[in-house]
Parts: sequence; structure tokens; C-alpha cells
Amino acid sequence: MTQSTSVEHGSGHESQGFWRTYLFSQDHKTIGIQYAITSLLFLLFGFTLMMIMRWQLAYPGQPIPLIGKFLGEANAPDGIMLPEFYNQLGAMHGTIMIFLGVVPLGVGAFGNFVMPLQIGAPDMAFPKLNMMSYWVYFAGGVTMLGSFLLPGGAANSGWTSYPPLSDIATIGQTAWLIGMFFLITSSLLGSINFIVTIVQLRAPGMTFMRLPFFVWAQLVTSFLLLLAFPPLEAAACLQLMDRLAGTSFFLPSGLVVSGQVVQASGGGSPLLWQHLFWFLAHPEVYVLILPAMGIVAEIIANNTRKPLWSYRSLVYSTLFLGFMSFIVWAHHMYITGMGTTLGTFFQVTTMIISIPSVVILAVLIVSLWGGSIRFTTPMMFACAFLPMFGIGGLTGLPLGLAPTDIPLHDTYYVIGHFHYIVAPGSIFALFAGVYYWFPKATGRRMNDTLGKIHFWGSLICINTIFMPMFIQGLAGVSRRLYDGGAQYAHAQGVLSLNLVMSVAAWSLAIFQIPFIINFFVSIRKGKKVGDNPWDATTLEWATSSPPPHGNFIRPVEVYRGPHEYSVPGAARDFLPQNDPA
Amino acid sequence: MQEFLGLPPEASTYAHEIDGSMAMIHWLMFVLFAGWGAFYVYSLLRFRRSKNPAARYGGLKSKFPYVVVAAVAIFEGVALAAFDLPLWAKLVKDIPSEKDATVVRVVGEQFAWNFHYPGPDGIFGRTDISLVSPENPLGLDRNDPAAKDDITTVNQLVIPVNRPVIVRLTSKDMIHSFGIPYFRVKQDAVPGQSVRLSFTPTMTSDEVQEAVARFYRIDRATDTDKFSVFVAQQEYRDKEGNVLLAKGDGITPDVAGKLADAGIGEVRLGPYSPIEVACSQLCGLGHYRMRATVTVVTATGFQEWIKDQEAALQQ
Amino acid sequence: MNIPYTSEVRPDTGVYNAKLGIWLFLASEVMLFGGLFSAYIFLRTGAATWPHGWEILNIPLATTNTVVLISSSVTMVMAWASLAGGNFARFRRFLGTTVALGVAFLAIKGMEYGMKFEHGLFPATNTFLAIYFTLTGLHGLHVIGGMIVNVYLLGPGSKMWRKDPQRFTNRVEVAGLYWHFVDLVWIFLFPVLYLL
Amino acid sequence: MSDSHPVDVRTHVKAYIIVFAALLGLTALTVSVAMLHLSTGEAVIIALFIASIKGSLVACFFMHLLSEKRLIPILLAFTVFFFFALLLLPTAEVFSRGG
Ligand code: HEA
Ligand code: HEA
Ligand code: CUA
Ligand SMILES: [Cu+2]
Repeated sequence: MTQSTSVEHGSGHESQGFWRTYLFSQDHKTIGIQYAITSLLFLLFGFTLMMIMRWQLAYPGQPIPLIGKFLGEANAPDGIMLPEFYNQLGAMHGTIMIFLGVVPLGVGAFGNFVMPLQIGAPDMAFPKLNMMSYWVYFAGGVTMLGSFLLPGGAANSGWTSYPPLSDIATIGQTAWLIGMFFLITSSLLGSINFIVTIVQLRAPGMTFMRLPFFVWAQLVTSFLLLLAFPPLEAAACLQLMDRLAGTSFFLPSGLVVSGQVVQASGGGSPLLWQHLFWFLAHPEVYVLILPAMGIVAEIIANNTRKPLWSYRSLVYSTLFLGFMSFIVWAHHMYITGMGTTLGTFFQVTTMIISIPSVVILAVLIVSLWGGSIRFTTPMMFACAFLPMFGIGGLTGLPLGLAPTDIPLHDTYYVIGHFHYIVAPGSIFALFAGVYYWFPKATGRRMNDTLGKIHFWGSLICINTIFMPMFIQGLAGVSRRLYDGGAQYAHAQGVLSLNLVMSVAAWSLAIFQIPFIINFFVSIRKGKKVGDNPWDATTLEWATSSPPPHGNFIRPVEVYRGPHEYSVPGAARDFLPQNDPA
Repeated sequence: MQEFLGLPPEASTYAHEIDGSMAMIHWLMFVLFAGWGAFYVYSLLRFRRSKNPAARYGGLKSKFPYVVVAAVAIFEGVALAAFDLPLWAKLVKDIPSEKDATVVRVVGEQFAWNFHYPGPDGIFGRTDISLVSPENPLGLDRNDPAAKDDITTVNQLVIPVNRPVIVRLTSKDMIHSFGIPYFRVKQDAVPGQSVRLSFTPTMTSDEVQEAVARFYRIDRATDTDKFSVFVAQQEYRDKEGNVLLAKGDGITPDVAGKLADAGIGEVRLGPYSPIEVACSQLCGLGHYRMRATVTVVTATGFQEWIKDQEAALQQ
Repeated sequence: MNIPYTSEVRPDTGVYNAKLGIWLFLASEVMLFGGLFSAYIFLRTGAATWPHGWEILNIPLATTNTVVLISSSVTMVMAWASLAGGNFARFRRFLGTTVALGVAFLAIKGMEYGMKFEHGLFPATNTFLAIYFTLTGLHGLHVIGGMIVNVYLLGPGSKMWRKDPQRFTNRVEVAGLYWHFVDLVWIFLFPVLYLL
Repeated sequence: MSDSHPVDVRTHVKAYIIVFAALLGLTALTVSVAMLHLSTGEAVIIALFIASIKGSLVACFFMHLLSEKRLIPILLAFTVFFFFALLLLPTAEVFSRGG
């Protein structure tokens, strides 16, 4: 087979020079690590923005300590945050966390690093394209960050960028749109590469039903990125035309903004943007969660020492979920003036799409039954993922039913709903992935004690942040309020929770310090481990740590399903996929 | 369940129905979470390595998880078909005849709510965007005969209790959202289109104020700014009988000090204008303060208010 | 290191990598233009009045352009067929013609734009023109992209023919698939914008 | 198609010429129908019908869709489904209750 040629090349890779090896590498593992570091830094940055916002929510109108002076006169005169700046921070927190943090970490980093190894491929199908998608992502990130320096600051119309507000917003919005073009391009290149790799480069014997679930999750995710992003690209084109060429795709006739009649031809519709945006953004939320579920599934199988319960329902549910995610988008728009026909359609599809999620979660929980559970650090994060995603998912139900969405729409209930999924959900799963695959990438293990401090501290703090949001939301407190609702009578009873949440958020930051130390110190000083420290079955553990250029020294062949642990009659409690025994 | 969820007072006819639906779906959520949670915790404890050194290859044999999934699906189907779809249809379509209702045109703008009443003739006057000015935010053409008796207010909606209200909602600039938490009403105001919605208040503002009043601890150190939206719900006097805090008055540092002197540690406060319109769609830097008050009065109170407004118009 | 299936077909899937890749890309392009088409329908059904394309736009020019683009598609596929038949010289002639036709298409498009601007018709004039300029502009960018690829295959890229003819033929096929798609988009744009 | 023989290619070429002629003919047809200035409904149906035929010809022959194995048609079937989901979007305008 062709893999045999990789042996010769595998040994010759040292000669590539610094630039080709580290910066402009075409090796999927290096690119994966580049993605990992960049996106972790973006996560930290997005979190920092939020910590600054949480000061304003806890102590409205009081000067921000320490960093307040450095935020600039235009943003925070005398250290007191302006509403404009609050809106910038909010919009950029959402954008950065989603498009520059969680997706690149889940797909770009873990997908890139792990997926080719798991299917026994020497690299991605298009290594040059892979390198390009990283650098295009990087350019998108720089554009987004740089937009803070523009006059008027960064985009300030929410991550959803609803027109007409965004059409007439400051130039930061143009930068946002350009940044989105980069990120969309990067995702498109990446997803094409992923799908081709999974379909074409599977090792002999690796049939679709033998793929580790993580690979399935990446496959479905890639399809979502491939087909859902273009409509947003179309919408971004139209918004850019509105902003630069003076068209009015999203501007209706007869607008009067601050007393001035807007000089535009009119005839557009603000709702058009919302449809195109949510056509992307609902599938996008599954892009945020599927890689996380993939990681969790792998770790649960490994640490319960038994196969996943009903692998097939897991796979079929995921496919069905991906499919349905394209026809539920307007559940974000119930109160825009939707009639009964559409209302019925989208409520029904939303309820239907919750069923595969229930199945996925059921499979993962039931997989615990009968296991011999090792509470390693990755496993603890993976276990915590389950109820946290459960809370986030369940609170999606009242939002999905239009009548109950009325009081809840655009309140902190919605914020609580999705943060439970993306923060203690996705981010925990991603932490689990970092602890789990760190030995593969470095040959060393992260410290367990620090890991456990990180875990318990984060679990407690993160729940203290997001649980009160449901209480505030049910009381009717709107989101995106600069003063956290201080002037509203109906918010008074739950106002004091703002301080609780803020303190918890800052404490959460403190509990990330053990992680950051652990991460960097372990790269050099971590305990050295063998090729397969977790006694795992999937192919990434069948090569050295870190794997050589070309991944596998000898061609691999696959003989069985992905999670054959504790097979009755076997010599050890795990049977690697490539073990002919 | 409603109390447990901390839902605010139900001050309109729909509020009760929506809350019913809300309670039902939260019951499902709690039951599911508790059921799976118990299973989850039990599994983690029972199957930890020290307790169960060898895993069982086959895992759970029973098919009960599928039964649970099917039960959830059925529950959701029933909730949809029997409750939520009919309720939604009612909310959207059940708009009474304009003759039997108080009709108000509501126009959102950065960052205020304009209310426009047709006046006694029941006909809205002509509006024209070229007439828009700071004094005339709606661009109402006062030369139009139908406009002569039209009443306009900013950030103050006055409506009678127990009579349907029909709102014709639109916006001048951005997308705003006309949300009244106590009525469980929320509807986006989209520029370029106008949408009709209807609700019936069932409590007057005074009743709501009474319902949400609570005792608050007050002493010398209290930051009275925190109480800026509150007024006293009853009178407080010192031993000599001097009024320290009259009903309907707010708390100032001075008053707080006097109350402390008189040994009064707790006062019953309610919000000054409890029912409010909260803009719930990001509409710019002033989004957070785009607040209007809703004053629900009795039918006679409403007639008087209209009369006062008309009198003011004549001058 | 060698990536498998860059030039030979994987037996169980029936494609080589780049072919699957380009089809996936085209699938995403379908969604891109689909988004714009549905925006068009959305705005048109919501509009009070909407001009007929033929009242504003120049049908003879656009018809000529349709013929130009269809012809370029034929020459593109002939270029590939020539390579598959092993005739490199003929391939160069056909691909050269394809590029030339692409230039012609853009020139005519440019003339059309120029005439509109002269009459004071800009994207900002009304929604019809806005969508017209956006859709044809984006399509024009796609044409330019395809031409860059074709010029590369005609010039520096064609060195691969001597080293790895199979892979080069694949590349031309892939470039062709993209070019036909651009043609296909125009086949829909033409009636939708000009004739309705 | 990558393993085509020269003979094979010659029959292809013939097919390409026929398709080319058909495309030209259909272009002429659609333009002349447009000259009739039919009602919008009729015009839309006829124009899109002709465009679909032309598109299918390009896809089936120039893009060799007819001779592709299962994988690509399946991919396209999905895409077409999602494309139609996207076209569901304008119906929102029709079913909204604003006015
Ligand atoms: C990864 C992200 C993610 C995921 C997976 C989901 C999943 C779901 N979401 Fe969420 N959603 C968002 C991210 C996500 N959402 C975001 C970001 C927003 C706001 C955007 C904005 O406006 O800015 C949003 C907003 C949002 C709205 C709009 C609210 C509004 O603005 O008014 C709606 C409405 O229908 C909704 C519904 C749902 C539903 C029904 C699901 C379902 O798929 C959930 C199905 C899951 C379950 C039903 C869980 C099953 C649970 C169990 C089986 C119990 C397990 C128990 C234990 C383990 C103990 N979401
Ligand atoms: C993936 C998405 C994501 C994630 C993960 C988060 C994470 C968090 N979010 Fe965010 N949030 C959004 C997406 C997300 N958010 C969106 C879309 C909005 C709406 C915006 C809008 O209105 O338009 C929003 C809005 C939003 C609000 C509402 C603001 C408002 O309406 O005015 C709040 C309020 O508290 C908040 C808080 C938080 C907090 C405390 C976290 C915490 O959980 C953060 C936790 C972060 C970490 C734990 C960082 C971990 C990283 C490291 C430790 C790095 C290590 C580095 C190396 C090793 C190199 N978010
Ligand atoms: Cu108006 Cu927010
Ligand atoms: Cu959604």
C-alpha cells in the first residue's frame, strides 16, 4: 500500500527547517497544535472581556479597578465603562468564544490532531489546504482583535449583528464582516479537507461502522460547516454592500434615525438577515457541541473499560441531528411577528430535534452502567459534561415552545441555557480532551492533582455563574443590559445575584491558573509515559508519542470496532483496533 | 411550580395560561433530570473501579432507555398538540374587534417608546416622516381633522383594566422589542412593518404594587440609591406621631437615618411604577434604559385621564 | 510522505481525493448562491413593486454572454477530453480558448456595468439593481477565480503533465468541474435577473 | 472517467457537441419566450423549467454526473435537500403576520 512509502519520509522530516516545521508546517499534528494554542488563547481573551463586563454588571457605573485606566478614554473615561464599550465587549465575547475559541479548538485542534490518527491516515488529504485554513483563521482572528483599535471600536451590535443597527454601526462592524469572511473561508477549507480525509484515507479494514465516534462527530460537524456557513457568507456580502455600496437589502423605506430621515433607497427587510443568520447559527450550535460529545464518548469508553452502549444509535442520532439542524432556525425568531403556519412548523421541528439529543445523552449515561470506572482527570471532566449538557439541553425545551418563549426570549434564561451547553458543556469536554490527548502530543502526562483542583474549582464556580441566570431570566431580566437591569422594577428582587455571578466568574478565572501552569510546565517537565498510557484501543495510541511525520511506522490495518474493552476471553482488558488477535 | 420558578405576578389574561405551560414543561424537565440524575449518580458510585474491578462487556441489557426516550417524545408531542400550538394560535390570532378594545399605536425609537391614542373619534391621524421633529416624534400631522384629538405620550402607557388592549406596533429606526414581563407580552417592533397584538390587563398598577411589595431592611449604612425605584407602601411614624415616611414616598439617606433613630429596622416598599415595558432587543447604546411605564387604571380612571389629556390638547 | 488516492481512484468510493473535494466545494457554493437566490425571492415577494429585468437590463448583451459562457464550458470539457486522449497540444488550444472566452465574458460584463453607471444606475438606486449588481458581481468574481486557475494550468501548472500525467488530467477535470458550475450558475442568473 | 481510452473520448466529444447545440437552442427558446411578456407566474415557471433542463445537461454531461459512482450523487441529493430548506426561507415573508 501507499503507506509503505511513508516510512522513508518519516525519518527524513528533521531536515525541514524551523519555518517549515513549526510555523508553516503542513503536518496535521503541528497544525492541530497551532490551532490548540491559538484557540486556547482566544478563549482566555474572550473570558477576559467577560470578566470586565461582569464588573460593570456587579458594580454599575463604578470605575474598573486595575485595568480601568488602560481601556482608553473613548471606552472607559476615568475607568468607568461606557455603554458603547459594554456592547462592544458583549458582541466580541460572543464572536470570539464561538468562532475563534470553541469551534477552532474542537474542530481545528482536536479534529486535526486526532482524526487522521484515529482513521489510520498518514496526514490530511490536502496538507497545503490544511495549513492555509489555519493561517486564514489566524488572519480572521487578527482582524477581529484589530477592530478594537478602530475609531468607534469593535463591532457593537451583538454577535448576531442584527440590522438596521449593524448597517449603520461604526466601522468596527465592517471589520467584523471581513473577519467573518476569513473565518468562513477557513471553515470551508477545513471542512472539505476533513470530509475527504475521512471518506478517502481510512486505513484498510476501517469501515464506517468501525470509526471511533469522535470521527463521526467530526464528519457530521464538517458537513454542517460546509453547508450552513455559505448562507451567512451570502448575508455578510449583502450587509457589506449595505455598508459600503449604499444598498438597502436590510433597510426598509422610511427609517428615521435620531430625527434624521435615512437617505437610502429602502425596500429591504431586516428580517432577511435574521433568517440567513440563523440558518447558519442553529447548525453552528451543533458544531459547538458535536466535537465535545465525540471527545466525551471516547473518554467514557476508555475509562469505563467497556464499549459504548449502543454505538449504532449514537451514530444514527448524530446523523439525524445534523440533518434536522437545518430546518429549525426560526425558533430564534418566534417573536418577530411569525404567524401560526411557520410557528407550528418550527415548534414541531424543534421538538423533533431534541429527541436525538436525548438519545445521545442517554447512550452516554447508560454506557457508565456495568463499567469499571477510573476517575482520571479527563474522565471527571467528561462525567461532569453529562448533567451540565442535560441542564442546558432541557432548558432549551421551554425556549423551543413559542408560548413559553415569549416571556423568556432575550432574557438571561437564554444566556443560562446556552452557557450551560457551551461552558460547562463544550469547554469541559475540551478540557477533558486536552488532558486525554496531551500525552499523545507530547509524550508526557499532565499533573493529576492540579487537574483535580482545576476540575472541582471550575465545576463549582461555573455553576454559581450560570444557575442564577435562570432565576433572573424567569423574573424577566433582559440580556445585554449595560447596568444589569438596575433601573427596572421587575429586576429588583434578583439584582443582588449579579454580584454573586461576577464573583464566581472571577473565581473561575483563578481556578484556570492551575490549568495554565499544568499545561506549560508539563510540556517539558511532565511525567514521561509510554505510547498508550490509557490502555486505549483506538489507532492514535498504536503509534509513538508524539507520532512521527507520516504517523505510522508500519502500515496499520483494522480488525474490529473502536471500543473493544473487556472482551470476554481476551488476555488484556482492551483489544486495540489494529491487533489481529 | 410557579412559585418555585419565581415567576412574576400574572397581570394579564394570557399570563396565567403561559405560566401553566411553563410549569408543565418545567415539570417534565425536573422529572427527567432527577430520573437520569439518580441513574447517573448511582452508576458512578456502583461501578467505580474500587467497587467493580472488572467491567461487563455487554453493559446494560434492558431496553428501558428507549422507553424513556419514547416517553419524552410522546410527552413533547402531547404538550405541543394539546397546549402550545393552540395557545400560540390564540395569542397570535385572537384579536378582538377594535370597537371592544383600547387601541394604541406604539412606535419604538432609540431610546423611547411613543404611544399614540386615536382620541374620542377613534381614528388615528395622518403621520408623515417629513414632519418628525423633537417635539413631534411621531410626525403627526395636526392639520388632519382626525389628528386633532389624538393623544401622544412618551414612555407612558395608560390603559384601563379588564378591557382588551390592541397594540399596533412598529419602529422608526432599529428593531426594538415591546416586552412587558408582568403581562407575559413580548413582540419585536420591526421597522418597515407593523404588527398587531392584543392582551387584557387583569390587575391595576396599584394592585401589582401591593402584590410585589416586600419588607426591606433599612439602617444608617444602607445605600439608598439601591432603593431609587421604590416607594413606601404604608406610613411610618415615630413615637411622637410625626410622619417619618409617608405612603408613596421614597427613601433618602436622611429618612433612613430618622427611621433608624426611631428604631424602625424594616419598611415595606414597593416599586414606584411596577408595570413596565422593557425593550428586549439590542437597539444601541441606550438599549438598557429604553424603559416605559404602564399604568393600569380603572375604567373611570381611564376616562378621566383621557379627559385631562384632551383638555391639555385644547390649550 | 505520500497521501493515498491523489491520482488513483479509491475502489470502494469510486473517486480520487480532489474530485470529492471539488464536489464538496461546489455543494457549499450551491448553498452560497442558494442563500442569495432566496434573498432575492424574499425581497421580491415582499416588495410592493418590482421592475421586469428586461425593462432595465440589456438582453442582447446578456444573451451573447450566455452563449460565450456555454461555449467556454464546451471548450473546457474538450480540453480535458484532449488530455484524457493524450493530446497535450490540443489541450492547450482548448484551454486557451476557454480563457479567451472568459475574458470576453468579463469584457461584455464590464461594458454592461459601464452602461448602467452612465445612466446613473447604481447598486444604491433600488433593490432590484442592488441584487443585480451583487449577484452578477459575485458571479464575476467566480469567473475571475476560475480564469486564474485555468491560466495556471495553462502555464506553470502544466509542467506536471510530464511528471504525473494522470494527476494533471485530474487537476484539469477538477478545474473543469468548477468552471461548469460557474456556467451553471449563470444559466440560472440569466433568466432570473434578465427575463423575469 | 480518469481511465478513459481515446476511443471512449471520441464518443464523448460527440455527446459534448450535441449538448452544446441543445444549450444554444434552449437559450434561444427562453429568450424568445421572455419576449412574449407573459404573466409573471407563467414566465417564472417556463424560465425556471428551461433553466433546469440546461443546468441538468451541463451537470450530467459536462460534469460527468451520469457516470459518477454513488458517493457524489448522494452528496448532491443532500445538498439539494438543504438548498430547498433554504428556499423555505422566503415563505417566511408570506406567512408572517406583519403587514
Ligand atoms: C452548543 C450549543 C447549543 C445547543 C446544543 C442547543 C440546543 C438546543 N437549543 Fe439552544 N441556543 C444556543 C446554543 C445551543 N442550543 C445559543 C448560543 C442560543 C442563543 C443565541 C442568541 O440569541 O445569542 C440558543 C437559543 C435557543 C433558542 C432561542 C431562544 C430565544 O432567543 O428566545 C431556542 C428556542 O427554541 C433554543 C432551543 C434549543 C433546543 C430545543 C435544543 C436541543 O437540541 C436540546 C436537546 C437536549 C435535551 C433535551 C437534553 C436531554 C436531557 C436529558 C436526557 C436529561 C439528562 C440528565 C442528566 C444527565 C442528569 N436555543
Ligand atoms: C462558546 C461560546 C461561549 C462561551 C464558552 C462563553 C463563556 C462565558 N460567558 Fe458568554 N456568551 C456567549 C458565548 C459564550 N460564552 C455568547 C454568544 C453571548 C451573547 C453575546 C451577545 O449578546 O451578542 C454571551 C454572553 C454572555 C453574557 C451576557 C452578557 C449580556 O447579555 O450583557 C455573560 C454574562 O455573564 C456571559 C458570561 C460568560 C462566562 C462567565 C463564561 C465563562 O464560562 C468563561 C469560561 C472560560 C474559560 C474557563 C476559559 C478557559 C481558557 C483557558 C483556561 C485558557 C488556557 C490557555 C492556555 C493553556 C494557553 N456571556
Ligand atoms: Cu430598544 Cu433595545
Ligand atoms: Cu437554535
